[in-house]
Amino acid sequence: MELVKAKLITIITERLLRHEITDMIKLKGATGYTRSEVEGEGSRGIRASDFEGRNVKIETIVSESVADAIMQEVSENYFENYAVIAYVRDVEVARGAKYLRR
Amino acid sequence: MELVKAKLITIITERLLRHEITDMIKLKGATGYTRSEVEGEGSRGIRASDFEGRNVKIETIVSESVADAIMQEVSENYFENYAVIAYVRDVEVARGAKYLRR
Amino acid sequence: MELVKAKLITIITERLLRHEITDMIKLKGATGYTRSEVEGEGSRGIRASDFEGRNVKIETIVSESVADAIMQEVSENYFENYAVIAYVRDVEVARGAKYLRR
Amino acid sequence: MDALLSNFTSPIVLAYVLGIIVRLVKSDLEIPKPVYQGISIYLLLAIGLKGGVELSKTPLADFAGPFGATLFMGVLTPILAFLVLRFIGRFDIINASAIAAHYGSVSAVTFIAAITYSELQGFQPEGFMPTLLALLEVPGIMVALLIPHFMAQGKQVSLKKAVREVATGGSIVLLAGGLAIGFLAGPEKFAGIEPFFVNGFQGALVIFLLELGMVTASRLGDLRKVGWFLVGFGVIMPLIFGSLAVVAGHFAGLSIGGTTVFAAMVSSGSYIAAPAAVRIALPKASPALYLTASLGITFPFNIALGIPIYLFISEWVASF
Amino acid sequence: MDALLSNFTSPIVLAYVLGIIVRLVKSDLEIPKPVYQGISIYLLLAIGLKGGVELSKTPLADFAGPFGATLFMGVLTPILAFLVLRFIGRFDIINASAIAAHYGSVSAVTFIAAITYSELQGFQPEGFMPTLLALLEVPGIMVALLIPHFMAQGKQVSLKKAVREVATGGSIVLLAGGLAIGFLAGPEKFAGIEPFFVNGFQGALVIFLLELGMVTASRLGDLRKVGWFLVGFGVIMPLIFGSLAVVAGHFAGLSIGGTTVFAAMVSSGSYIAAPAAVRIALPKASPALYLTASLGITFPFNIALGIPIYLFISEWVASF
Amino acid sequence: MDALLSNFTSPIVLAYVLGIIVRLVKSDLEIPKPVYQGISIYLLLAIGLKGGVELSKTPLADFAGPFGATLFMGVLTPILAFLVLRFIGRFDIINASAIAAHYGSVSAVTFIAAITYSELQGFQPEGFMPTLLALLEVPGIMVALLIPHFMAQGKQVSLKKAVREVATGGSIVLLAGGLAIGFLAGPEKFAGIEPFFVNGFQGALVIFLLELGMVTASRLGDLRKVGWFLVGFGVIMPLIFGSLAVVAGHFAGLSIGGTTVFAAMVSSGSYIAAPAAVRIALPKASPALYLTASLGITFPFNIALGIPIYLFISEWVASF
Ligand SMILES: Nc1ncnc2c1ncn2[C@@H]1O[C@H](COP(=O)(O)O)[C@@H](O)[C@H]1O
Ligand SMILES: Nc1ncnc2c1ncn2[C@@H]1O[C@H](COP(=O)(O)O)[C@@H](O)[C@H]1O
Ligand SMILES: Nc1ncnc2c1ncn2[C@@H]1O[C@H](COP(=O)(O)O)[C@@H](O)[C@H]1O
Ligand code: NA
Ligand code: NA
Ligand code: NA
Repeated sequence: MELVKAKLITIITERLLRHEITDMIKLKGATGYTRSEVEGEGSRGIRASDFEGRNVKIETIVSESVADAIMQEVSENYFENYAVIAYVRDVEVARGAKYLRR
Repeated sequence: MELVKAKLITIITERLLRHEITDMIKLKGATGYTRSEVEGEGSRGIRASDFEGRNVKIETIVSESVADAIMQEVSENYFENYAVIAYVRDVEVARGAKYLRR
Repeated sequence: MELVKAKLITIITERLLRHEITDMIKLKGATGYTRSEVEGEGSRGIRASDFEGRNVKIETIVSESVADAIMQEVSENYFENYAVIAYVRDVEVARGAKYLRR
Repeated sequence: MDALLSNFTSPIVLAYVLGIIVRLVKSDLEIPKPVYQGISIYLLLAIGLKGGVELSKTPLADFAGPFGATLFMGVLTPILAFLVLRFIGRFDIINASAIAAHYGSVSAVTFIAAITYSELQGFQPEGFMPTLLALLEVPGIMVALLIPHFMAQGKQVSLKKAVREVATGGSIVLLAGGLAIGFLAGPEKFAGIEPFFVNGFQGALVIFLLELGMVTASRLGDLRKVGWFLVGFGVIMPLIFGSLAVVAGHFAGLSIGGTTVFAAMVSSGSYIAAPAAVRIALPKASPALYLTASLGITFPFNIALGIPIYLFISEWVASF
Repeated sequence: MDALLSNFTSPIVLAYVLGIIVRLVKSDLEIPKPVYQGISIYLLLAIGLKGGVELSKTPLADFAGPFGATLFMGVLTPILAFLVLRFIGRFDIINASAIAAHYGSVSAVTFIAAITYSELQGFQPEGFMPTLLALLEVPGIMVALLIPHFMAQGKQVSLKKAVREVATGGSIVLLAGGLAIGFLAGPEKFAGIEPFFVNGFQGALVIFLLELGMVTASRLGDLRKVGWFLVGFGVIMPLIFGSLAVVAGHFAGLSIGGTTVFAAMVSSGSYIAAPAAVRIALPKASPALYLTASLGITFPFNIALGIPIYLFISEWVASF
Repeated sequence: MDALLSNFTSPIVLAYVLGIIVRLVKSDLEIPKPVYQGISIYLLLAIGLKGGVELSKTPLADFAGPFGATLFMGVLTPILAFLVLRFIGRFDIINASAIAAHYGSVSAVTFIAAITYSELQGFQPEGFMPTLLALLEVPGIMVALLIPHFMAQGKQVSLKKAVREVATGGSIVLLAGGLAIGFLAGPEKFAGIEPFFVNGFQGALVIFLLELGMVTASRLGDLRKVGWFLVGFGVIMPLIFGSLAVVAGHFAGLSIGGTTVFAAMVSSGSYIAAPAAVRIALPKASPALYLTASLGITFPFNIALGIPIYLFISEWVASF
């Protein structure tokens, strides 16, 4: 068994954007993602459709360059108008080659 | 886009404490948090109200000093009586200034 | 308060394996775990029983040697036949001794 | 007056009030989201199914007038709302359009409450009312979203997405799908599923309104923030829209019950379909404004006072 | 004897047994939490609503005696339980109080099962029984939590939090809210929501007890850990409390059905409101002890044997 | 022909079609998983309970024939399916066995749809049919899983796990548990829970099929991948199995309604119990193949065309 270094990106945002964000990260080169429902409080307290007041948390394991592209895109196109937070960290992945297309 | 170094704290504990803990971390200086429902097994197997046998997982991105304060508080006031686990790690956050009030 | 260095392993896999994997990690020396329901897309798109199409995410905090054993086991016995992803990272745990049996 | 008092002790209104109290006393009661969504699916499907079955018995000619009146009011209300908000309320274009979109659309729960109330007061609304409900969802939102577009402040792409969002949104799909199923199945085949969709309806509504009360309560804190103008708007505009709708409904040939329900629909503001669409098309608009207006002000006003008033006006107009 | 056997083949008891078996054979069956919570909300609201409607027909005077009896038993049982646990069972103060709090409070499902059983045996309990249920929740927990407080082992702040937790807990809010709605709406307006809240009640209870059986089974492993004393306590105390309650209920003027339900209530131990309150006020108390006693021992005992026995005693006492 | 057309406008079939459309237009409608699971639990328990009550009225002798026929068909169908898949379809042993296991088992929804359809057409099936349903789940899966085992391609341990998985799977437990409760409780005690489990049944089925339609739609993309052979297999095999079942059922003494339901059961492919068991026992088998065949092809075929055809054949065979 050999572990490969990779980046784990976490994006927490409004439920409304769940498909849009996953489409975006796939476009940027992610080979997969994991999504779950979360609640949260942040600086804005914006809840578009209050009934589905939940946020989504999207996690994806990617190479450094893909990570950069995704963080860039989030910063440029989502921060201004939507409730969103995004952070990156290093992880070591088993069977890593699979997730690091580029 | 510029990433800022920060601490990501994860606290997993009994559902009963969900509001108390989030209130506490805001008091200590966190500007936001994300919460989800999880199940778990640990050293105690304590489930206060067995029907809602779920734990909550609370994640918050904070500066190093806030992180210390929160971990301190958890250690002192919750470890003895409640089922709780808390850990910290480094992350790089986009739009980081926003979360690092102090 | 003193923080102890440890490994946080995350395994995301088919719901079907949820008990099997937690049994396995306990056998390998983990003292606890936290589990939640997630959705995901990966390289295979395998969903055994499509109705419960959710994956599970299992997180466990363990010592380095236990981490190695668990990652080894996942690589050898699950990667071939099941949808699974596993990654490790460093964390600092409060009350750490408790989780690091060996 | 009596009818008004009677409305206050209806289980539905009481459950709504209970929901508000629950939050005010900081109870930990929570209706789990999936339960809330399940009930919501059930209610919309039930409205659609019943409407479809009734529609299958209605001659097409009876339907033409109300159909036209619905389209007319669906275009008129968002424009009126926009003008008032922009030029009297001095809101910016984006926020004025966003709020207007909510009043162009319709609140399904207000609709249901109006049906229930009318029936209890002895005025059976037309069977095809749910068709009008589904119809009214779309144009109002579209008209309001087009306004900033023509004023060159929105983006083409998001408008398209917003229209898609409304047209394929869960509530429209359930309503329209239910209508189609009810229509195709007809009364005989509906009989088998009738106990589930008809007998349980009002009870399920009680739990739904309990949750709605809780959601409303969490909006009350925003009341101060949004300013008195919007509070007044949220009470007075429904009365104006409702009165116009009574006249339009009357001339379109609706019965007293139908006119009442029509007025409740037209005067109500959406808080499910519209917020989602607006969030996509006009992300810069403030949810605090549009959600507080439609859910925090107009909805409780209509449930408690508006609907009885619309019935009263409908009776009065019909008496000429 | 016959009534006892008949109880064993009631769908409710059988569903409970099925739930236990399901866990013992390690089936992967799971009632999703939101479904369980949804049913729980439904059942509590339904009890409250029906109780409120009945209460609106009851003269206040009929209610005074049972009201007093409830308060009396609500204070007596936790004190008795504490003394037995502390001085015979040799539990420490914290754990003795924690367990006593559970027996001071009440199990809503035992209550429902007793109503269902009484009615089936032809003894209609008084309509205001749910009011007593809501009433009994609070004092028992408070009395027991005050004990370690006076013995200077609890903290002021957590007691306050615990009382809040009980008084604003979901179950009390639903019961009391349902009572208020039912009372204000009255029988006529209740009619519309009756099919939902009355016809479905017993069936929903079947699914609820299936889940309860599964939860119980996961407690059975703790039976050995808690020791024989607590097992005996969990069987004998309900019989004592139940008998005292029959006498108190009889003198308070309750019918045979009402006395039976009252005895079931008083003898039962809470496993929803009390655990949450105790966890907050006495975090050092062991959940394994109090949950196993109230849910693992007393609950099944009452459901299977206790309730028929209380009816038997009630009939016997009434025959004097 | 008329009966066929009538089947197309049944609310159940229409809801299924609506579900498919919902996904095709990319609506964001979602039935929350817990709601779907809750309905599923309700439906299975209801089938079991009703079956158990009926069984308690059936003389054992009437049951022997159908019992034998079920076991016989449960062994025959997976073997036949395997042979066709392996030697005509040229699938490898693992995949051929995996698909065969699905056709050996049974789809509970197809079963329910067949019951509903037969009753509507005036042919009441025997009350013990749910017993046969529970019976048929197990042998089919086991036989098919044993095939690669004997051909030394499976592992001992996973077969054991697979059998456990089937026998303690949620659906079997609910069916068998419901049967036992219904049987022990008998008609009188069932009366109390009847409104919940009988009146709501068909309506709940509508929501269930809406979800099933959505799930099917997400399988349609795989249709091309699996190849024409499997598509043909998914349509023709049910017809063959169904016809054999009609003959077997007829000789076993089943009524026309019973024979129709029996044929629907036998011809249907499982998509709940079997996939889980196969995934464990034969992880190398491709879910895309077996799920698409049983859920994407055979299920809609049976619901729309198969069931009316089986009734037609049953009537024809009975006419001799
Ligand atoms: N400091 C934080 N730590 C963890 N999660 C956060 C934090 N701030 C915001 N979030 C999450 O991000 C969402 C949007 O935040 P915002 O855009 O600041 O309103 C919130 O609802 C939270 O779920
Ligand atoms: N080693 C571990 N790794 C991950 N989560 C854990 C671990 N130990 C405990 N937990 C989580 O923390 C909760 C409380 O643990 P404890 O206080 O040890 O009973 C458990 O229910 C788990 O959800
Ligand atoms: N690159 C990735 N990042 C995050 N999660 C992933 C990634 N790839 C796969 N997953 C998760 O792992 C599951 C199985 O993936 P796979 O075995 O690649 O089909 C998926 O359903 C996702 O939940
Ligand atoms: Na409107
Ligand atoms: Na008690
Ligand atoms: Na079959």
